[in-house]
Amino acid sequence: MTEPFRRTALKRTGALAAAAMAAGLARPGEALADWNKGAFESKTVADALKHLKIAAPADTKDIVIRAPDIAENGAVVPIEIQSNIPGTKSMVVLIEKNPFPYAANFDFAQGAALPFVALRVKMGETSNIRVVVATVDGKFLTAVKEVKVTIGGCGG
Amino acid sequence: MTRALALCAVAAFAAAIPALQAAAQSKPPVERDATTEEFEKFREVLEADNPAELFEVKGAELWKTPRGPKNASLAACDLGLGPGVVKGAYVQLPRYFADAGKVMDAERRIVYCMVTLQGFDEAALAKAPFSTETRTPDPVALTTFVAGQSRGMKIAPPQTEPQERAAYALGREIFFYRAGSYDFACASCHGEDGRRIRTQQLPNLTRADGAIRGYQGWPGYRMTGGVMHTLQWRLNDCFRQERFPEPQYLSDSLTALLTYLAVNAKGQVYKGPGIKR
Amino acid sequence: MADPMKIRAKLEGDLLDVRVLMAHPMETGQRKDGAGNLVPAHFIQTITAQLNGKLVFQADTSQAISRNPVFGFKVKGAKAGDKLSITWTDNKGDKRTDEVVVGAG
Amino acid sequence: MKRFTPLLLAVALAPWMIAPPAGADDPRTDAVTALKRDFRPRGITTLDLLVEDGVQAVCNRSDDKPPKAVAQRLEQDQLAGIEWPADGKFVGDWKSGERIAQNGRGMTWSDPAGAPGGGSCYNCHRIGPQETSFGTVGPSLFQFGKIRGYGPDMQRYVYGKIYNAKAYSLCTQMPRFGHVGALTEQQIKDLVALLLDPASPVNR
Repeated sequence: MTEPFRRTALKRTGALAAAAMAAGLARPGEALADWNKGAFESKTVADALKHLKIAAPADTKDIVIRAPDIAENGAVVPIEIQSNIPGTKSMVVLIEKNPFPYAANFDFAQGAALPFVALRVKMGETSNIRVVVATVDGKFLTAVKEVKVTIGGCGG
Repeated sequence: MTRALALCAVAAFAAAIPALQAAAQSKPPVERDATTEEFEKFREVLEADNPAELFEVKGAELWKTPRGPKNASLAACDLGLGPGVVKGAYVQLPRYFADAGKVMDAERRIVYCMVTLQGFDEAALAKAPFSTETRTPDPVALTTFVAGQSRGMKIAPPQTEPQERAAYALGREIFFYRAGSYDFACASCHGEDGRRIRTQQLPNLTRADGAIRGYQGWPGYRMTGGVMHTLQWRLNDCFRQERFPEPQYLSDSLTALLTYLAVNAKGQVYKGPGIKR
Repeated sequence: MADPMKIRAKLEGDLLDVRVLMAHPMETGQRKDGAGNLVPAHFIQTITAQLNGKLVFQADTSQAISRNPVFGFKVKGAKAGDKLSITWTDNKGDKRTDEVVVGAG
Repeated sequence: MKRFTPLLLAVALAPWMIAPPAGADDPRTDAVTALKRDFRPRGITTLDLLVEDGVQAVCNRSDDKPPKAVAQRLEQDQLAGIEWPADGKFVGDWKSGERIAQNGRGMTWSDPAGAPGGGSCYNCHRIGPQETSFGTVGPSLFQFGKIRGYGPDMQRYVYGKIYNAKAYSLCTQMPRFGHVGALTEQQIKDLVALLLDPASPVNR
């Protein structure tokens, strides 16, 4: 089975799932998966990846993560991710030192969305931001970017 | 140790002071540091998509909706350019309003309109004037809307009325007035170029290029807490950090300081509601 | 009811650059209020974007997304007059959909 | 109260300025009147804080550049008010000092009464090498002891400077932490250790 983001729950049905299939985000016979509670509640990167059924992603330079070296405020850290990997199907974003590292997953309809996303996250402390890309042919690739979180302002 | 002995010791020690002081007093040179440059790179990203816009939309809605005991909108509110004129009003405040007999900054004038036109109770509005994680007071959203209607315009507060000039003079005096447990004045942090508190750049508010940096970005979406704040809040929290007692919301002293700031920033372009640390 | 989103969709050729601001507290469930009580978790869990009714982008999100979220993504094969609609759903079941018509680039 | 150290202010000021006029034309008088009218006590802050003490008055009236003779006279007065440690020891625990230097709380209306605050040191100074978020309002204190020495005179100077910086430079922007009761004797000793213990990361 090569489908990387097949998830066990099959709750998201109806029009949305039909639209998802039409868009190529999910394949026939496989409803668009539900919000992965197990992965989101994992306290370590390893656990989260296990729940996401991602095994041993290989390092790559083809994922470009643009984020500040030092964040002005850990409450709002702007990140832009661009995948240059052909057949990029989805991106998982993990903030390794957060209490719950798994922050988000993004799915891109093949041919209809570029493998790019901009988002803003909360970071409790200095940490690596890890991105794992899944491709349509079932490969996993990963890259990291460190963001330092410092104290700003008067601290009173 | 008795006081007398202490004094002797002090006298003996005092002779050694100048040398020690010379050793400890060299200030670091003013330079663009890497941290600041990194912040500024991403400031563009943050400013390009600023949640403050959500509050502008909210304020616009509040402005035109009939509300309050008098069930009136703010369409007749005169922000200094005539009833109902919002465009460009924010950058021409604070100014003197004969109807109120006072110099008023934007938020003060908006609240005045809410009270006189809509029948809101000023004391009630002043009770909890600042945003929290769960609540954005109406004057905050309204001020954000009004400020957004001056985006890209030059700061041009009038100094024609004697009251406006008096407000500037009072604001200047308060700005430099050192008091409180830490001997701080506004100028302690904002009277010199190129200094930082922690990683936060301190604009020199006594000069146009610095004053605009203080004026710019307010009303601001504050990343800490994710709330919208106006200059009334900014000054309130400055005085808290200054170890002063608390200034009253919309008081003359605050309008005076805002007049000092706006006049110092005169001629600079206002970019609209901003995003702050 | 949730406040409206602010959607900006800029057309460059057939590429649609989308930016969306959402009004949402994104409570982590770990923050204490002024009285010292834990504020219950309240955050957006899924986001979907459709171009003319066709799903093009979707996200699953956690409480680590900043308060009043901002997202950006890029849609291919768009043209002026297309309808872009975005929907979010949070952990309390609240939902909000907003739509914009793509303007000429 | 400690913060209002009795000063022979009039005497000190006599040679270079006359007492400010009581009339309404004096902008500073207007400012103080406005502040008293517009401010409210909250938490541990009182309206007394709006009234200048002697040092503040001199600095306010001289644009922070008082005549040398006046400055020296008042610095001596401030120095005389320093309460030196009864045990004659100036150096405490640098680890605790680091925490105090990091802590920016204390003396605001949102701080509880009586609770020990921090020194806010990193707000203005570079100190330990591991902390990259530091201010530049004051000079860098990194390698303070290594550069300036660890001797008893230096220990005493650092203690005094933190206790009352105005005793050494009348209109410095640095607060008088001991003088106003913002830091305790032990806290100041711990900060001295942060700068002057050879084992402190500041000097390693």
